[in-house]
Amino acid sequence: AACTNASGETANDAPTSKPSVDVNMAAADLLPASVKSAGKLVFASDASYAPFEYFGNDNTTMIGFDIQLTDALAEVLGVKAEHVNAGFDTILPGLQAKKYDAGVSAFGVTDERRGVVDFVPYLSMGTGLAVKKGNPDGLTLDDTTTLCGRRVSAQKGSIQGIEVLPKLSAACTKAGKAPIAIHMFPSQNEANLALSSGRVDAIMADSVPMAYQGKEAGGSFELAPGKDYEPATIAIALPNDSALAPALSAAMKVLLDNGTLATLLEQWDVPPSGIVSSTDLIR
Amino acid sequence: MSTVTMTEQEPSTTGTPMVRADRVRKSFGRLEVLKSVDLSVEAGEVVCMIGRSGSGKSTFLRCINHLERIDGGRLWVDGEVVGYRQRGNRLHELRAKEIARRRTEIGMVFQHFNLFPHKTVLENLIEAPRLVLKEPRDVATDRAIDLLGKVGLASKAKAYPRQLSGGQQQRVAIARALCMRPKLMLFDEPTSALDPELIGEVLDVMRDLADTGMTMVVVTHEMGFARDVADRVVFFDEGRIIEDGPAAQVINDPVHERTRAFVKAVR
Amino acid sequence: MSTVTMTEQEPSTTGTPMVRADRVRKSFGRLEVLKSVDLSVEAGEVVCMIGRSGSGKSTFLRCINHLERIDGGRLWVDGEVVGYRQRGNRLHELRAKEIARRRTEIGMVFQHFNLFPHKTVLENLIEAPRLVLKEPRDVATDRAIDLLGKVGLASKAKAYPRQLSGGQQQRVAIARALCMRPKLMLFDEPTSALDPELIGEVLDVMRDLADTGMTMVVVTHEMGFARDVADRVVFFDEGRIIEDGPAAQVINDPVHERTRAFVKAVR
Amino acid sequence: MSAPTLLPTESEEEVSDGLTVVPQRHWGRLVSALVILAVGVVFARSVVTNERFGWDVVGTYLRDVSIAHGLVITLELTLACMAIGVALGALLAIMRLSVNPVVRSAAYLYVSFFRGTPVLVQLLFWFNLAALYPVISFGLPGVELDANRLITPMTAAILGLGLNQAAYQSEIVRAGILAVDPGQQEASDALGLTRLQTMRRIVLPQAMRVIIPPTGNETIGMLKSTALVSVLAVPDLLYSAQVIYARNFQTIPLLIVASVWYLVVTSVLTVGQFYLERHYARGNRNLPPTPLQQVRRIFSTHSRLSVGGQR
Amino acid sequence: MSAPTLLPTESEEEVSDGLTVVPQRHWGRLVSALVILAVGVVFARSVVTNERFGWDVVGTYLRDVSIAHGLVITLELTLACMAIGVALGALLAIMRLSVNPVVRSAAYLYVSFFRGTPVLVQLLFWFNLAALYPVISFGLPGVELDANRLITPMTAAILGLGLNQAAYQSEIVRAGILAVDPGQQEASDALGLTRLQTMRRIVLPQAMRVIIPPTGNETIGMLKSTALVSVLAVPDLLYSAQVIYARNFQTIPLLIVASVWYLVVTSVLTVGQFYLERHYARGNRNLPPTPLQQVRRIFSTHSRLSVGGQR
Ligand SMILES: Nc1ncnc2c1ncn2[C@@H]1O[C@H](COP(=O)(O)OP(=O)(O)OP(=O)(O)O)[C@@H](O)[C@H]1O
Ligand SMILES: Nc1ncnc2c1ncn2[C@@H]1O[C@H](COP(=O)(O)OP(=O)(O)OP(=O)(O)O)[C@@H](O)[C@H]1O
Ligand SMILES: [Mg+2]
Ligand SMILES: [Mg+2]
Repeated sequence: AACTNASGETANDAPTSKPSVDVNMAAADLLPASVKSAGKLVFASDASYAPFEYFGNDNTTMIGFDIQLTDALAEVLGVKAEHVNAGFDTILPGLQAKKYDAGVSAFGVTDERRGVVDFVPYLSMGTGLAVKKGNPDGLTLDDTTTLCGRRVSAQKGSIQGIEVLPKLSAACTKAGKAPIAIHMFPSQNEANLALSSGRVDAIMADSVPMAYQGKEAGGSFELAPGKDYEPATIAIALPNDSALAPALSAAMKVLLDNGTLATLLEQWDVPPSGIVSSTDLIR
Repeated sequence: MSTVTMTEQEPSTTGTPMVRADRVRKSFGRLEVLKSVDLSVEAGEVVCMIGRSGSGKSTFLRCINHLERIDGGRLWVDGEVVGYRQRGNRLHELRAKEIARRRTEIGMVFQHFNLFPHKTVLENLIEAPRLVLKEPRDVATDRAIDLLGKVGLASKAKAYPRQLSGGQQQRVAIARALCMRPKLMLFDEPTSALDPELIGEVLDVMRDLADTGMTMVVVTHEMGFARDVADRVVFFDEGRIIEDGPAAQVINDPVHERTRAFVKAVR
Repeated sequence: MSTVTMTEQEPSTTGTPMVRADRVRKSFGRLEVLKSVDLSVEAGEVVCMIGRSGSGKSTFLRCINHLERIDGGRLWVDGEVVGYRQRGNRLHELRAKEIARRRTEIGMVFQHFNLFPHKTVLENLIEAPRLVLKEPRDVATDRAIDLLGKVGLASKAKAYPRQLSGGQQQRVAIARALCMRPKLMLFDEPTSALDPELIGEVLDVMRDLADTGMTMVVVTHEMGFARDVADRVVFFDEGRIIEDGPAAQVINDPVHERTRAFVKAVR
Repeated sequence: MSAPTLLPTESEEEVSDGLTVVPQRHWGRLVSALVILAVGVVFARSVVTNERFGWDVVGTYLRDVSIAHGLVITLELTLACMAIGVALGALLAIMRLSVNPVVRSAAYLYVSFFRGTPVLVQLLFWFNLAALYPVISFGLPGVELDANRLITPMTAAILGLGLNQAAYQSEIVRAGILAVDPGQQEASDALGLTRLQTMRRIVLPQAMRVIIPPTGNETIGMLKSTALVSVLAVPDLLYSAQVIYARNFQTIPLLIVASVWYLVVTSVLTVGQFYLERHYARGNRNLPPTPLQQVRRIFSTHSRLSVGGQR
Repeated sequence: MSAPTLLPTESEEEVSDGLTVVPQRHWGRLVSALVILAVGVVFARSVVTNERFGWDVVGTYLRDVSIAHGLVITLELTLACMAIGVALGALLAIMRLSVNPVVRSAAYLYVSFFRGTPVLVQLLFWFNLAALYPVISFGLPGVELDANRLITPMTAAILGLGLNQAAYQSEIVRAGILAVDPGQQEASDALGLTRLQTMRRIVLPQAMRVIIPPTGNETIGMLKSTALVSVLAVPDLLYSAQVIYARNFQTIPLLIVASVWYLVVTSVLTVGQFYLERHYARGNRNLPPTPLQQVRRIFSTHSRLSVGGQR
């Protein structure tokens, strides 16, 4: 099916145009009966993570990449998408409580988490490093040993906080250098504030939001030069053994195949390398 | 001070004593406060209780009103066993509600007045009639104002208790108890928290009340009052009544050694 | 009760009166409590103050101790102007510290005892000597125990005030004041919060204290005590002293109409 | 040479002894006032001129619609939760003084449990009740309630904060009841009032004087505690500010906006508390001074030496 | 037919009037006890058997190192902040009763400001002081302090929570001081004690009885409030649990772990508070009952009719 690409009049911070897609009956048939009869899917997101999910200028409508992606998914499946803002702490209990059908909040995939929830991956995203203006300490991800002995912050629950930084820190000690002091903040905002007040030397986070926020924050910090660090997989979270998983995977494949995903990525300034491969999707 | 004339007073059924105590015992923990109290007060009688501090006078008064529960012996008020309802020859223990109802028939005046400080004098007087006797506000108010006049405080209806002198407060306390139309009045050292100048006012009101035929049990050290007003004076000693007789005799010519020593000390 | 014999007492320098009041005035807001009080108390004298409630007796006593600041007139204690230090012919207002120091020379006994309930009797007695006079603990303790013996409470040193009877508490309060070795003792109705039986104990201690030559100003309604012990009785009326003379004369044969009415009411 | 006098003694009528009175000068007081004032001015200047505070942004957002909406939610929540807290707290306090040992221990367990666990956990518990008990039947056949329908985020917030508050409030009320003279209870008993009548008409009204100040503390605390409900995505005042700075990264100015509103509400509450205290102080000789009188007192330099004067 | 008797009247020595005493049966009490017990058992069973609570995970993490570390931080913070709060609060309360109008209003402003703004904002303010004032000079030439060096995250946490607590505490202490009989102040004055001596040795020790219960509330509140410092990336007990479940998504079991520890600490604190209250009640005729006595009282079914008995 032809996909109507949204017009190019993207506002630079908040693209509102919506790619429209057709219903894919094959995917829609995979939906469990309860969802079909309800005619909607409820997605929970923690709307404090621009540009993935955050509130628009009216402070009541959630916008962002994740939001538009799930809207498109729902359209493919022929149901309506309902978006609920939920604190990170309530998303997973909420899934178990059947308050929501799926959690969409740029969740990173780890093996440990697989034991608790099911994932439908849609993106692979690198890690970026934000530093103080002018990068006075010369930090770069090309040479991760520059981080040794530095104070680096990450968001609680981010892949960077729970996997990347501990690994890099271990490498530092192995190389006989001082370990990295990891400061984990509850949300990205406190981390940003801590960087601009000099509390920490760098923030390590997903490269995409980092670039976006650096731009928005009016240049109080900037991205360190160099390539992104090891990409990680981002996915939609479902309760264990959810009957929804096959339908969502199928719909995601439709969006990948018909180029909607690519359009969305472009619209939200996500580098092309972010596209997840079909093989990842199958997992 | 105006004189009090209580016209509402009707004499109780003759024959039954208003208060009868038969070997009443009461302990607090290991301390035996009342060892064996026997007493009989006829309707219309005024009995003064005197005795050393700690001899159990207040405790006995509180037992009459069922503010304390006795541990042994038996106590009747107006023919009914305090705390029980008699059906045939079984005594059924009363529930809190019924105990409260019985208390309404007994007026009590405390040493420290215990007026409700957040209510005006008038509100203090009509609170219980309205809540307990379910009287309409205007009926209660009318009687309250009448009684205030009789204790010489008609002008203080709107005042708060803390704005009154001790003697005035105690007179309000007496009026408050009378508002419930009790058949028996208990006074626990009603003048001992007052300055000597103010004592007279309260004693005058009590004297007038006695003249109306109200049955009264009064713990007091005012020998003058006892001599003038009391029909009988009883002397408490270590949880027993060891002397019981006409006021003049107990005060002027007591039989018991201890009574004699006590009466002398109090003047 | 053992008798009190205060051997520490030395007579003040003769000539200067211990207390002198010259047209002392004091108002609370718009209420003029002391209108013009004149009084002179010689060292070693015992003066009783009587008068109706609200006539200003307590207020005047508190002015002597500088617990209240006077609004007009002048007041001297032992030759020094209360609240000021004289240098040449200028009076410099005292700071809080110095006021506190001067107060240590005056003992005060309150109607409601005001013992420190969280301290034992002994701790009550040694608190001020230790904090204010900076006496070592054992010196203070020795004198405290000595004084407790003199007021007949040697056995109660370890008790807490609430474990004592009113009369015992008031005697502790007197001992506490004496621990500071004051040259002047002020008593504000020291027996009026006590039951008649307990009053005797306290009056006995005060009588013994008077016998040692202590200068005492006593507000009281105990006419017996005034007659026995006081050198002079003064009568307060509406913020003035309207009668001042030997005890027997003021009590038995007062000059002023109002005094006569008052003395009659108090018996 | 004659210094200004404080004592009227020195008026012409009575200079009998010819002494001049030299009043005490409060130099220390004057100096400390000046120092504090100077520090205050310097501080205020540095705050106002410091562009990092972003005063222009503060001005823009102070009357923003979503901030106003957040303020309304905060006020609603505070009102609802304090209402539950005060009512249930009083009930619990009365239960803890009951003669019935069952009632007494039930209240005790409630207080221990709710004081012992974090509010956040309680909030999450109520919000996600369905995760634990998908269907609420109260053990009754035929009753099947969907926990998710039953409990909206707002309900969960009110339940969580209110039930928790009740536990703290009960301790405050209990202390208040114990502070009322036992003679009041006796007098009521002697008049034949029932326990409940006594509590409601005699004891509680008098306990209020002791209960109100800590309750004021708790109310002001609650105002701020409502921010915890952001985990339930209920957009209260603080969370509304956070939503905005999550988009535009103007963290500090938006926090100032929230603080300004909190300060305003707190000030209003403090005034309300004052008049409530005054109401329950009726019948006392000395009513607490009104704000105007207080301001006058602050500016009065004449100190009363007597202690009585400070109360 | 003879029912069991409560009144010793019925002992053989005194059956003078041959009446049988029928004691009051507390049916309602018994039934309510059984109902509450049954509900409790059902609830406990449903909690223990509900696998959604993840009891195995709870067991694993209950003694986890980072949870233990978080607990230590929580305790340290609570201790430090309450110490600051109590000391500064007492000072502020005394200042508010001072005769010096400058001192009085300074204390008043402090309390208004700190009660009026959210702790979160205060915490962020202290933590990010450098964003506002990169260099602290106190206006003095030559003094140049790096705000970030001066204020570590832990310092910021202690400052923020402690200074805020002081404002609330001062109200509690003030109420306590006002509850002490003015006669105590007078007696001290008459003995020549200075204001400070009187406050320290006479008034405050007696005020403690009124101060301790709400302070217990505040301490337990503080224990939980320390969770706010997560915005400073200080890993207290709750935040440690959150960091773990943010990693492994085991939200409910980890919140239970945190709650269990909070409950344990709260229970210990409650016992401590009890003995503190008992200590400051010395000199009173009736000391509060010890826990053992309280347990006995809970199980005693014999009720005293007199009101005096309940106090
Ligand atoms: N609720 C109570 N608990 C324990 N002991 C009590 C209680 N009430 C009274 N007592 C004790 O019982 C004894 C008798 O007290 P009671 O008040 O009856 O004496 P009293 O004759 O009225 O003395 P007073 O003249 O001092 O009022 C005293 O030793 C008192 O301490
Ligand atoms: N701190 C105060 N503020 C306002 N008025 C006061 C104060 N202290 C006393 N008064 C008033 O001053 C008047 C005189 O009081 P004072 O206590 O000196 O009288 P008194 O002669 O001792 O009377 P009593 O015998 O009742 O103790 C009274 O009307 C009293 O209400
Ligand atoms: Mg008695
Ligand atoms: Mg007086």
